[in-house]
Amino acid sequence: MIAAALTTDSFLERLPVLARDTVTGLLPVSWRWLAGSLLEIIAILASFGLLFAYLTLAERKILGRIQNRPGPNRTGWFGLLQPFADGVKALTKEDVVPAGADRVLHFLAPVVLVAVSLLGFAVLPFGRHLVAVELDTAVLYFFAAGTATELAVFMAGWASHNKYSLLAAMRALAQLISYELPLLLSVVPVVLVAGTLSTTKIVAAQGGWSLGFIPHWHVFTPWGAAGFVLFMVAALAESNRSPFDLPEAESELIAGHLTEYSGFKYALFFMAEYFGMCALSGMAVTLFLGGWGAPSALLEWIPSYAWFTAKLLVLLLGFIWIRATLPRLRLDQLMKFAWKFLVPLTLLNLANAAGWSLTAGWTGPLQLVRWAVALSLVAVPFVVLGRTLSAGSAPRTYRFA
Amino acid sequence: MSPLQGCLLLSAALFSVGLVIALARSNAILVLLGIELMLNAANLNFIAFWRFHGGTAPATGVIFVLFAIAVAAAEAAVGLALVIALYRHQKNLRLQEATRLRG
Amino acid sequence: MTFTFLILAVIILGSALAAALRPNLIHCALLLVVSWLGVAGFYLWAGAEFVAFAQVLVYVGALSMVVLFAVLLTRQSRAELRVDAPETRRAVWAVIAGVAVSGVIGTAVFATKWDSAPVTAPEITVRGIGLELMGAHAAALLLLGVLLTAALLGAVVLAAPDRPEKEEKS
Amino acid sequence: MNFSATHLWMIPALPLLAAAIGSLTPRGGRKLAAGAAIAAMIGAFVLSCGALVTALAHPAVHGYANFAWFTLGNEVVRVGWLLDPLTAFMAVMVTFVGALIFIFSLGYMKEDRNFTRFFCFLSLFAAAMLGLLVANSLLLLFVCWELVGLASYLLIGFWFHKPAAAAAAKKAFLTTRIGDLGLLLGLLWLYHVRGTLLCYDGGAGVLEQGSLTALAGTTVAGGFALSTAIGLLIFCGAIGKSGQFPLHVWLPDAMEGPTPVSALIHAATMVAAGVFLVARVYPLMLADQALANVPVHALTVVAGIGAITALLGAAIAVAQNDIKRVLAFSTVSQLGYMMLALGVGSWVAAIFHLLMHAFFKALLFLGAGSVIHAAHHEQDVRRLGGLGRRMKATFATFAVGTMALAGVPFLFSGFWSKEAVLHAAHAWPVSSLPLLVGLAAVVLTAFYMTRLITGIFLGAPRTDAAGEAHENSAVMTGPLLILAACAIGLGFLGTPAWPWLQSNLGGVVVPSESIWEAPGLMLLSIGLVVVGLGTGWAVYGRRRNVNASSVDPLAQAAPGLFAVLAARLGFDEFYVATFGRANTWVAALADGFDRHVWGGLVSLLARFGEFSGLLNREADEDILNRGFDRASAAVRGAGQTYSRAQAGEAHGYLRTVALAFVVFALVLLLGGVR
Repeated sequence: MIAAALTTDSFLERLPVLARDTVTGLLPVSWRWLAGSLLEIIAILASFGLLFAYLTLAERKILGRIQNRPGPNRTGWFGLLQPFADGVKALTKEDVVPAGADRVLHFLAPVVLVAVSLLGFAVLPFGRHLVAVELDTAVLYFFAAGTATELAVFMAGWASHNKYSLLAAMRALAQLISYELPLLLSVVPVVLVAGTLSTTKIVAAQGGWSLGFIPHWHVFTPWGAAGFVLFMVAALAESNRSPFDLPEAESELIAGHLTEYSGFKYALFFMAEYFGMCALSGMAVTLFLGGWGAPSALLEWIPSYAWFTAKLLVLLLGFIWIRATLPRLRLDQLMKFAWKFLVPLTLLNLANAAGWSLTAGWTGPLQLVRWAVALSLVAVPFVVLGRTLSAGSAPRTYRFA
Repeated sequence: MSPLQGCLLLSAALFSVGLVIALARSNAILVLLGIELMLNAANLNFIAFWRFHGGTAPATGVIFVLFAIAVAAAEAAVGLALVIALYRHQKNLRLQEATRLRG
Repeated sequence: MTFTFLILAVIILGSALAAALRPNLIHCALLLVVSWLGVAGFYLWAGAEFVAFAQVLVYVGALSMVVLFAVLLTRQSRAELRVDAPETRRAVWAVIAGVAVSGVIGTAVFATKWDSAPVTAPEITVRGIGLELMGAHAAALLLLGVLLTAALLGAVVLAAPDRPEKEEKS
Repeated sequence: MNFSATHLWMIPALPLLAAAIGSLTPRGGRKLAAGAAIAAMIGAFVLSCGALVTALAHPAVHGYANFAWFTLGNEVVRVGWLLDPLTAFMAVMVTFVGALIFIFSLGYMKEDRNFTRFFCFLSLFAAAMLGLLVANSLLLLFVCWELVGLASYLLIGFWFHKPAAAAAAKKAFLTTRIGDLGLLLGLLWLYHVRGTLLCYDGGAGVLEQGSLTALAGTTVAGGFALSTAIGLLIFCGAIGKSGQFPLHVWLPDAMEGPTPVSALIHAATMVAAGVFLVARVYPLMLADQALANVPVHALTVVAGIGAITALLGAAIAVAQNDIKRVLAFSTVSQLGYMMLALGVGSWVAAIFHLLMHAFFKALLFLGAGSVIHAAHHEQDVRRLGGLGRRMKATFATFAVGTMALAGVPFLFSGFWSKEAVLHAAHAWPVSSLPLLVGLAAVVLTAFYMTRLITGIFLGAPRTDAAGEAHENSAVMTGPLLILAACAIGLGFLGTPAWPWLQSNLGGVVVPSESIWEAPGLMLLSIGLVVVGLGTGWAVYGRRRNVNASSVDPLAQAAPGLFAVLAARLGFDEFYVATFGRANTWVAALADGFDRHVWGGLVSLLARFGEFSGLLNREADEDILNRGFDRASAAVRGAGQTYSRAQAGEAHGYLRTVALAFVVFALVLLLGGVR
């Protein structure tokens, strides 16, 4: 780690750290740790707040483009000021609390949600030197922190005295619990192969290139690719994004657990959703896409956090794209998909990864065998399971388009 | 008062609170939760001894707690299933009314 | 006796006591979740990260969900959630029992002579725990897996309604 | 392929496995069951060929591998495998013919809904038969012997919904049991005398010199040598299994089973087991030859029985109308031939004839089966006819089989083996009767075969069924062709010019059966064959415009004789009238005895019991019971008291537990326990 740092320890690379040290340098030593952590928190809040703001805009723009409409383009150039306008609107709006509502929980829900969804960022290594908390059990921590979101959603749904909200809360619980499983199981192979739970070590394990341009990212192994896809699917569901946005299915239950929320609380929910999305994408980047690692030795002069951001943005774009593309699932389809398709596949993938790490010593022709076996272990169950589950429900064909 | 004693007292208190919940409340779910609390108190003891009372193996207490947590999860799953069954059986959850087995 | 410990103790006991007194079932459940979180905090304070996060995952992540599900599944109307206050006789007995137990344990704690030598925190890593689990406690781990599977199936069977056409909830 | 006796068990193991598979496959799995059976048979055939090659390396030695089966007290029962040319040749024949017949069954049993069960039984039979062949212990041989009987029972009664089939199965089972009883007695006696049933065991085996001399030395009641007695008892088994007079009655009825079964079991393999048995224990049979002052030699009896059977079967066959019955009786008579050969001291000739007969008789039966299948299960010669035009392959192969059976000179295997037998008979010093009987049987054989073949294939079809018959699929004709080729070709393995088979079987170049000693005999037999064929042709060949109901020419000529023959000399009736009657009578007697004598005693005892009970009850009522009542009342009361504690209330229990804990903890604390 240190050696790597020395080789590519450009000024740009160390810029954020330097900035922090200069600021904390002004303070007496006993306070520095506090100031340092505060600074980190502020940095994360600021950057991801901004990212959130423009993500909303980007989403609306991209959706617009995909649906052949301009999207917001009035406030500022290309509507660049739109997010702030929205913020102002949200802040100035009246905060309505239904009569029969459980006031305390109704207020707590969004707060808890945002707070919890922020927790995850603490262990993401944004750059070579940029990780807020170095934990030995970072991955576990990340998911432990994530679980509380479910509680918040439930609180929201139950507190606002409204049947739609409650239904949505139930749905959300069912969905979150069901997809917690594949999410965690799709991470286990990485932990197994990297042999550690710490995010920084996992990133370090993916460092290096073969032939100088093929990075050793997990996504470039059969099990890694499968795990990545599974993880992203489960992440979609965990962050209530379309096509898994049943809890807030407008067509069925007005706005789900958000029905009775308005003004800033609503904005908080919105924010929390995007934070969760970002955090999960960041985790995906860390686990499968080599974290802040550059895709090629030649490109290492670009600072690591830039790479991280780039990968993160690509994934977020994928989120938006999927939302624009796929229709919403039905509840039973949702459950079936989780329990009958994702979970078995993740388990098989775990076995696959175990086999991979066992056969690490194989070389030459054996290498080919190893790849063939791993690939077949990925492909065959996918095809078979898909065929068997989708049997009978053939794609609907319309006589008249 | 050494930290160990503090931890033990805390766990004792937690245990008795759990006991009170389990004894006083009539709702089956709450009784179950009280029992979960008692389990937590026990785990708390394990960690306390592991941390403040030099043991032999470095990780024994931790592993014991991990096992205990897993078992607690299983227990809760079965317990809540029982609760649901009970509810289907008699249209409420008042435990004091579930006395079908009285001698 | 650090400050953190006291705060944690207050959180744990306070939320638990509140849960014991609140009439509203949902509030009780959520308060207990808080108390569990406090316990997790205690583990962190004691330096057992892994256990702490496991506690959060299991209790806050899974158990509370199941509890809330049970609550929502087993209520006819909203009024049902307001659990009738415990009748005094049982409550009194309960308090007596609780106080007696804690008193006994407390006296036991004070009566025992602990070797007052402060011990350093044992060094454990996740790796260490993993090796320990897979090595010395492998059999126990397997048994645990069997137990969990059995519990899962048992829960499904218990909670499944007798009439097959309704779909099971667990 | 080197193949030691230790691995011999694999040969029967394969079909056994197939049987297991077949028994586990549901009705639907026709392909699986049949495939397993056939594959196992072919595998066994390959193994047997390996065994044969190994055995022929040293024909004279008996390779064996013995092992302890189980221990009773201090008696260790040992069994083992035996590998010598006899075993090897038999195994090859069984597996080869078996495989062909299995394949034939594919076509023949196509419509049967118990297809899988059929193949399961067939495999079971094959396993038992092969086990019988490779057994080195007479005990193991007996076990397999009985298993073979069981399989035969199951297969004869395969169409148990037909009463005739069920009856035939029962008849076959019981009749062979009679013989097996003798066999069992013989084995028990042998074990009692020698303490082992291993054939070859490094000098300790029952078929080895030491025991043979001992057996021949001792004499038993009636002046018989012990070996004679035991040999004859064992021969009883052979009589039963090989359908020898007087136990031949079951074999014709066994034709109620499916034709492949008749071909495999009741023509080629199982019925030959008797011959094989005698050949296996031949040293024992031979042991008393040296003795002069014994009333009779075992082999003499064998020869006598063989001669009688040969003539009897041939004669009865003349007057039968059912194809399969004709063939069955011819089987009986051919088996008689083999026994005769054994009896006159040339077991090699017997085995030679056995092998050849297996091929061409299987061929004949399969041909009959093909005819029957084509003619919609019409097996009456009188109602067939004119099939030769429509079923050329079957006709040709059947003709080959016929000529082999009839012993048409030089080209066909039957001729050579028959000649071997006849010459053996000729060379027998004791009596020339067997030779004459054999020659007579030759004529009859040629005659009835001509009758049969003309009846089936020549002339005009006499019923619609015969008219509509058409050739069967290749899966049925294929085995016919192969078997026909064997029926022609295999004979040359045993020509006197080059007696390869004989020399390898015996392990020594056998003299004396060489034809050149008695060329006249050969010419005579050829002449007799010609006579037989000629008369047959004269009587049946040139009949025109006959129909199903027209009377048999023989019947016109000699009605009485023909009727008697057609009634199979009334053996069945005789048995029913004598043994059956006696059996029922004894049964009735025993029944009456049971009912009245024993029954009376028992009821008397019962009466006494009742009486004593009567006395007891009074005592019980007022003395014992009251005490019991009080005790149980007390218990009930206690139970009620305690059951109040079980309020069924969880809280109560939990509270109790907690307070109890408190109490105990206090006790500990105040007690100062650390």
